[in-house]
Amino acid sequence: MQYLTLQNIGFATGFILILIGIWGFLTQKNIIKIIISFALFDTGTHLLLVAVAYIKDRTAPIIDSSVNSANAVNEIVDPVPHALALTAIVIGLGITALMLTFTLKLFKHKKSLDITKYKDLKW
Amino acid sequence: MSELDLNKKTSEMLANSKANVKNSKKDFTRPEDELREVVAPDGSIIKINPLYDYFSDEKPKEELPRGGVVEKFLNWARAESIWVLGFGTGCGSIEIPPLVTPRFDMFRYGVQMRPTPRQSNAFIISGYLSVKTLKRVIRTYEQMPSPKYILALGSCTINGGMYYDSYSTINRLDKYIPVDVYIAGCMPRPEALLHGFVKLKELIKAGKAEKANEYARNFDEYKANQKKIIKDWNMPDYNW
Amino acid sequence: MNIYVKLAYTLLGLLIVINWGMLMGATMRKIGARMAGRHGIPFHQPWINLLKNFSTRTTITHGIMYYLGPVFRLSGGVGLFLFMPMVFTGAVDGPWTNFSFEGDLVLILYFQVFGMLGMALGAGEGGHPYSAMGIARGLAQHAAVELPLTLAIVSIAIQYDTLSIYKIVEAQQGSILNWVLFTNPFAAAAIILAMLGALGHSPFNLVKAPNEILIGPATEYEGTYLGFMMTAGAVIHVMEAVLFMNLVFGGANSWLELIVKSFLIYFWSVFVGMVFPRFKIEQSITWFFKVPFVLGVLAILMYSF
Amino acid sequence: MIKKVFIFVLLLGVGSIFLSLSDNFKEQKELKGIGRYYAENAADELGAANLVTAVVVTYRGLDTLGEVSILFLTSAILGFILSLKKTGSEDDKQVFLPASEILVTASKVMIPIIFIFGAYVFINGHLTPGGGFQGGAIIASAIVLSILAKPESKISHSFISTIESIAGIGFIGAGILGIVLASGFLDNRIMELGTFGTLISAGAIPIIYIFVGMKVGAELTSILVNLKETKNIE
Amino acid sequence: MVDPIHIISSALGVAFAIGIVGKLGKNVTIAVMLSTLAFMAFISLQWFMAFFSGEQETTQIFTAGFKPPISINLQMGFNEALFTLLVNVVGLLGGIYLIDIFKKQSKNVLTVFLVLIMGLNVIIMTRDIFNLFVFMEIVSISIAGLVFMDENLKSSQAGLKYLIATSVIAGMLLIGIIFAYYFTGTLNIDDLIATNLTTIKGGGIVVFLILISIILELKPFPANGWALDVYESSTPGLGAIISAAAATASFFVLSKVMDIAGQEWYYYISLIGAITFIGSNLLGLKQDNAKRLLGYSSIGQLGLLMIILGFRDILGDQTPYVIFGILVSHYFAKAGLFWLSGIVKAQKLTDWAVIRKKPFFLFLMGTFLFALIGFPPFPSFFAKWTLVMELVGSGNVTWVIIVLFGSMLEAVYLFRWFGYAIKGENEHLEVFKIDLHKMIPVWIVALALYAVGYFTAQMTEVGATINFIPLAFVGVLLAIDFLPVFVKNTIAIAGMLLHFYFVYPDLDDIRLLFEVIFIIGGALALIAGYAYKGKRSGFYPVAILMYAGLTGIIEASTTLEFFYGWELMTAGSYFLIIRGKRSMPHGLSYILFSIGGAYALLAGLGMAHVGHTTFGMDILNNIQYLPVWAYALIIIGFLTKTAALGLHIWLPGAHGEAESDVSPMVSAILLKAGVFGLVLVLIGMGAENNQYEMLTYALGWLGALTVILGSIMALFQEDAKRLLAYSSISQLGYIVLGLAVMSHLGWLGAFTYVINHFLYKFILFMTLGAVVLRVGTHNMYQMGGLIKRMPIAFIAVLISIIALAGIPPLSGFAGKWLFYNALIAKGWYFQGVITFISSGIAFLYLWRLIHTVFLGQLKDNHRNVKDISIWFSIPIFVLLIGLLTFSFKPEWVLQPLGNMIAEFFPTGQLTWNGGTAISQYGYWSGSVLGITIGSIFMLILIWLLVSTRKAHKVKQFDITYSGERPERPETTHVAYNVFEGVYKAIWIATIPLVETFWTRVTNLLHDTAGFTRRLYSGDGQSYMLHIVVFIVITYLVIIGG
Repeated sequence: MQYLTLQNIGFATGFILILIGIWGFLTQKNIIKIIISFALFDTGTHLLLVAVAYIKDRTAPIIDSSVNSANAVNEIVDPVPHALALTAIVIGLGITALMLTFTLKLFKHKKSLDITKYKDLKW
Repeated sequence: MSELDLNKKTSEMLANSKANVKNSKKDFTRPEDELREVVAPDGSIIKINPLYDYFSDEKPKEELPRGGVVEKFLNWARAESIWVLGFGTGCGSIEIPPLVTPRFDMFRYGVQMRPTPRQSNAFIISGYLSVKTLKRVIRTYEQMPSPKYILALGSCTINGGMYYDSYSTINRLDKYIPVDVYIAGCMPRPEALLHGFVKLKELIKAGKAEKANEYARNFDEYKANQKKIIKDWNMPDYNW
Repeated sequence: MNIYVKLAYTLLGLLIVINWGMLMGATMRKIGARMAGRHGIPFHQPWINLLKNFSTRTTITHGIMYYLGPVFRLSGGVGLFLFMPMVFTGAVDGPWTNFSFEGDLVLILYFQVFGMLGMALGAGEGGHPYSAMGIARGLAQHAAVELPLTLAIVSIAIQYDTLSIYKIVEAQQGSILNWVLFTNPFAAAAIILAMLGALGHSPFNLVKAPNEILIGPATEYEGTYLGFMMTAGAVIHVMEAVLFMNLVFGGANSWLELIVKSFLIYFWSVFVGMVFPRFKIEQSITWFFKVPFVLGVLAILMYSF
Repeated sequence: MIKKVFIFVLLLGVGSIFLSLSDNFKEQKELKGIGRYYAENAADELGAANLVTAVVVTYRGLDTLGEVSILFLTSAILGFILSLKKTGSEDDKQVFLPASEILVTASKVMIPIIFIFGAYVFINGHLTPGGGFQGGAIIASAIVLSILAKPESKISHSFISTIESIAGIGFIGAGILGIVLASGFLDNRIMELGTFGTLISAGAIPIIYIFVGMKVGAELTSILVNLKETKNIE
Repeated sequence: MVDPIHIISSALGVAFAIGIVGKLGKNVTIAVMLSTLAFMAFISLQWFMAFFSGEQETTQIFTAGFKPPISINLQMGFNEALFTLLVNVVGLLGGIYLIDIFKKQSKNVLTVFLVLIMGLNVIIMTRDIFNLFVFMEIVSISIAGLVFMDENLKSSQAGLKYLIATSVIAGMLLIGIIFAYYFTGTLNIDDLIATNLTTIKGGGIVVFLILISIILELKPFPANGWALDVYESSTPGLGAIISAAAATASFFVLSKVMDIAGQEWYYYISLIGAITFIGSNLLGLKQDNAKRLLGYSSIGQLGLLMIILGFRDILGDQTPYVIFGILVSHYFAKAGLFWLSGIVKAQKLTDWAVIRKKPFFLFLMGTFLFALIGFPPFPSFFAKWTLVMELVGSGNVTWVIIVLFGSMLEAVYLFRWFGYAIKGENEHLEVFKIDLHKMIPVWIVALALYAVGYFTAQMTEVGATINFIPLAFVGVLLAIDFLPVFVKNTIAIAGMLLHFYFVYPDLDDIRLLFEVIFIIGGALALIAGYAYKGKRSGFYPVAILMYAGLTGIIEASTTLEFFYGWELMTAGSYFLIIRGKRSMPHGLSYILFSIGGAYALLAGLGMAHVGHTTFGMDILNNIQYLPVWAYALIIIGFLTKTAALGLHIWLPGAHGEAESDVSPMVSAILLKAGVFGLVLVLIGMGAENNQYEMLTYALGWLGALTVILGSIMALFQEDAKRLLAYSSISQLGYIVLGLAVMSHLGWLGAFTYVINHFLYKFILFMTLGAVVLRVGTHNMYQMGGLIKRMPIAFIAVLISIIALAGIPPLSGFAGKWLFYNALIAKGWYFQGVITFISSGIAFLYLWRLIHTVFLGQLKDNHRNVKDISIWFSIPIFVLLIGLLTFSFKPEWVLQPLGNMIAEFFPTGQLTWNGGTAISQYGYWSGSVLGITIGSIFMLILIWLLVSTRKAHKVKQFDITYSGERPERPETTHVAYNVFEGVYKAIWIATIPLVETFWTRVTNLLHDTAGFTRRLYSGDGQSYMLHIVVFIVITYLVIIGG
């Protein structure tokens, strides 16, 4: 049972999400589904970040009334992964938006969302 | 001019010349005797006259014997070394091969066969001579180096023999080329031919076998006769 | 030896060789005729023929190279004579060694080609197709003959550690058993077979191939040119025979010995020719690639270890 | 089928990579590395109560700049991709279903409130959870609402891009001021740190967050507007 | 100096401001953007100059005023300065190039472009790994966006695939970063290096994830389909940026992050690099799309760089130099080629023939391709040299083979492409139009390549000695290419003679001999150039380039100089050869064999260098590391030039199809370069070294077989020049055999052959070339009877074939005589017999040559041809006089040569007694032979002329023809398939085994490429699969294994 900590659950969920994402974009033919898989993948990494930051029984890294500012070190979780997660989320947003736009463009050309139809470039 | 252009031009001209051949209503001439044009590598056009361009355009000259002892000696040598052109012109050529057999053996008289007129000094006109063959005989005879001798074998060469009224054979050989020795008969036996050789040797040794010079001297006359009998004269006038 | 004396000897030797060549030719024809039961030509026929050819009154020329053909041919023959030690007298600078550099083998083998080249070119300018065919055949056969011949010659060169004919002949002096024929039988056998091709009699007479391609290279030649070529032919035939004699049969100590040996060598090829019909070119070439080639290889193997 | 099995095996491989990572997990008890440093010193050094904000805006300010750039890039790319070949087909106007009464009415009330809330979130980014990105996103949601309520209304691209530009230049300018006035690019100590935990504190962080908030809001808006203006397929 | 942070601040500031500035109009916006790029480039340049002068030390730039790892820091050192400079320069030039697209497109494109360049700068400079991740995402996004600059179905697909792939890769990187932080508590790269992650449990996998993602960014084979699609479909201006700037930056990232991993990773990076290098170059073979081809090449080059990176411990101090050389060449060349492809607008490789309509573009393209392949004077040449030297020096011969094999593959497709450009059919193609703003960047990178090449050479001790004056002369000739032939020819000849005048006093006898052949012979060959009219555009620079190379190898005092000259000569001769009408495939096989040979040579020289500190030519005398193999490799290198059997298939076509006056250059002169090399290396091996007996024995047999098979092949040629070409193969075989004998006589024979072959093959090729110019065909059966029209040509050919056949008294015999003496002394009897037979066969084909061309029947269309041009006759007759002199007075040349050879082979000398040469087997005298044969000949000739003085001159059809007349000259001339009978007998020797072998090899390669590239099915999903498979397999190999 020693492995069944909240942190490890976070890790496991993150990894599983990532694996589901990979499974998705390796098997799904629909481009939208691939993008969703990517979003899953991305979310998995965010979850990992949060899990990395987690320390049992601590609070968010904001020094307000609930945190003793002198003893903050022992009361808050790691702020760095949170910052990274923020950045990663924004990046993921940008990429997802772009992917959708590209899909839109592709759909205009062939009226299909099947990725296997777009094989004009090869070899 | 590039190679491509050249090829194109040549093929065009070929097509034209074929068209010309079809259109012309001339008598039959061999295609290779037609006037034709070729394209030179620099693109200029060369006109070819096949009956004229390829052949030396000069009459044979008279080469008179010098006389004296030297000439006699040389005549002896010529007489003892008669090289006969291996060219069977008619039916009598069947009588020539036995001469090399042990029974007749012409070698002992210094007579032997040569395959090329350049190296021969005797020519056996064997039997009837068709007009068609006459062309070849004339060319061959003119190509032989002087002094050269003609042996006419069989009656047909004398007066046409049994073909005296044939449309395609000649009646008198010596209207067309000078003859040194006539061997009469139809056909004469090989022994007669051998006798002809002996006679020829005598003539040569006596310095009387100068028919080559006679031919050169009366060349125009001979040529006129030849052209009269050969209707389709499609050969150069002078053969070398 | 004084150069003028040497020149005199050489000229005399040349005279002998030319005449012997013609006589040898006549003799061979005589032998052939007798075998066929004929009387045959008189012995003096070649000289008469030569005389007649020199005495033609008209002659033609196809151009400059046409002239040069017989010239090359005759100089090739005479040169071959000059570079060949004829009679072994025990001295390097002896009377009958000509201008031979002790008979350098490489020189002789390459100089053989000189005459052929001239002939080939002269005939070529004649423009007669049969000439060209004859030459093509002749050169091809020459190259094929050289295979066993070179193998054997190299073997002899190894055997005596020299490329000088003079030294090879010197080494064969003494007893008949010193001849290469006995000391190096494979090489001798290869050469004896190669000789057939080199001397150009039936079955290897496809160069001239009478009645097939007229007379081959000489088709367009007449009169004086032909005379030159006949002379050259006589010299070359003797010189080929002398080469083989020097290489295999112990050379000659006197002109008589030379005449006898060269006659026998020449007769060997005529003798074979009497029996066999003409080869086609590819048959001729492949023939040299078979037995003579194997013999030549054996000859080298025998002396290279 | 074979392909799926193959991919499954492949996933097992990837999983094994992850497994060997997690095999080493021990439960974390203490902060370590820079996280510990920030927990100990950030409040003093930067005066920001929200440590994440301190990290995001100052310590890792360059990342944030990059982040903003990514959004900016996305909006720019969307802008030009979606505007491609738009010209020349003005006649086929977009047709929208009219918005419902409730939506229209509610939006009139809600939009100002959402705007104010967004502004609040990014202005208080150094004190409470939130910040420029979050605030910007909230502002953008107000725009979504307005678009939903009035689909046929046009929002001026030029206006959005002007705001975007001004905010961006402001951000960069604040960064450069950091070099001039303080000790490095994006240093927030160009102004007094102020009293810890009050609104006017943490140096330039609120200023920067205002720019970020405006910028993010404008960028998201421009993305949305661009997507909205895309003509129907077919 | 301007703080590097302003690269970011200015770029981003302007990018953000474009929203406002854009209102001022397109032109202003573009100007602002370009000036920003210029400013960024200026900052990098400023720093680069400071670092270059050595005064500046590496600087850290701290953001937010805190030291790392607290905050993100950037680093500006020499490497960063260099790489940012490269990125910014190509950004600026690319921006200029793209002006027309910028004008058409929305202003947002400008923003994206600027942000892309900024992002590249940051990923180079940053020392924070998460920051790296962010800016790598910026780069990916902006590239994916810019793909849409040229929007169509293909680019949309490529953009999507690219985006999906890079985001998955980035995801992997992010996971790695997360756990790196988790294990170490820091994000700073320097800290990560210091913590030595691999020692931590689980750290290995973190390192794996980080590195594999960055490697995947470098597009390793085969997980790179997405990148190729982008290369193919994007607008060329973007391709240039991706290939030159983005790849450069990504490479720098790898080199920076690699330190986290530690040394055990180096090997794997090299391995992945090797697979990528070989794999993508292999697939390049099947490409017919120019941009995709460039993509393959770019990826291949990155693979090469990865190999080098993996060897940085072994390369040590030389690493930056090697990387710089290869990277910079790739960078300039690839940018230039992509831009060029945008100007030329030809998709298919074959359509690039259109470039020929603007010859100067051909020059640019050639510059780029040669730089890519690593020809001098470009930086990649020096880099490759150093790389091979160091790799061999450390015993990594396998890697040398990999590097050289991959380069070889690359050369194949690049030169095939170049071949299409030079020789392809272009009449149906429309001329492309040129915009000034597109021209300028191409020009700048081309010139920069030369300049950087010069500086690269100066940078090292070895390179600094190289003489660039001949190259400058080439440049001058290139500059005056618009002048008429007469002027250029005079200048070229004068230049060569002047060079000879300055050089010859310093040369020893062997070198002098070859220098005379190369330079004096070359000048003579150039005389024939006066016969050409017009400009003869492009001929003189390349001819002089070849001669520059030739004289370079003679004057070389170091192996580098030698190799430098060798490559110049190869390049020049390639251009010369490919000038011929139908010479495209032959030019290709020539250059490929040459490059193959050059690589063998390079490897050999590398092995020779082991254990020596200098690069002097004397290291060849004492090879310590695997000497037999080293000598064998060097010899193989030279044998490709002498066209030894097995390596000869390029020669017949190359020499046969070359221009009339080029054939003598490439045959009589160029082939001697290989001989010169062989002489040098065999001298080095030493006369009495039993160690190499097998080598020389094999060489001897190779020579002998070359002799015989060359002759046999020559026998059955219908093309006059091909016949001569095969004859050259055979003759070179003699030389190789003679040298392999390794005795005094053998070498003397070989040198005699060198001189002879120069003389007669020069005359033959020159004459036949002149004849071909007149009659317009190469086929012998289409000629005939030309003696009537071209007596001068006939005499020249007659004399030289007598010499060539080795018939006494001309000089060919001297060679043969020495040769057989040497062979018998050595005991190589069978070789001797083979060569003897071959000279019989030589006689056959020579007869055929002279007969079918000059004798026999004159063809109708040649009735009016003139004799060969006077300008061709001059060199021919000069050399004829030389040939006759050498024939009759061989001692004038052979005696000094013998003395010289006696240095190396003191025993078994040829002794001279006056004009008589005496060996142990016999003696012989050239002059006596000449006098004897000459006098007999003249005597007989005079007699004949007198006796036939009245001969009647007849014409061509006056032949005995069985009483008939020939019909046409064509049917009377015995010329076609003359040796049919011989063929029936020896057809077995004419089976083109070698050609079949090489064809099979190439087919195998192409089939493999054709099969392998099906991997790139075009399905974006499968590309993803490749990435995942790549990750898993690499994981299994590196960690799991």
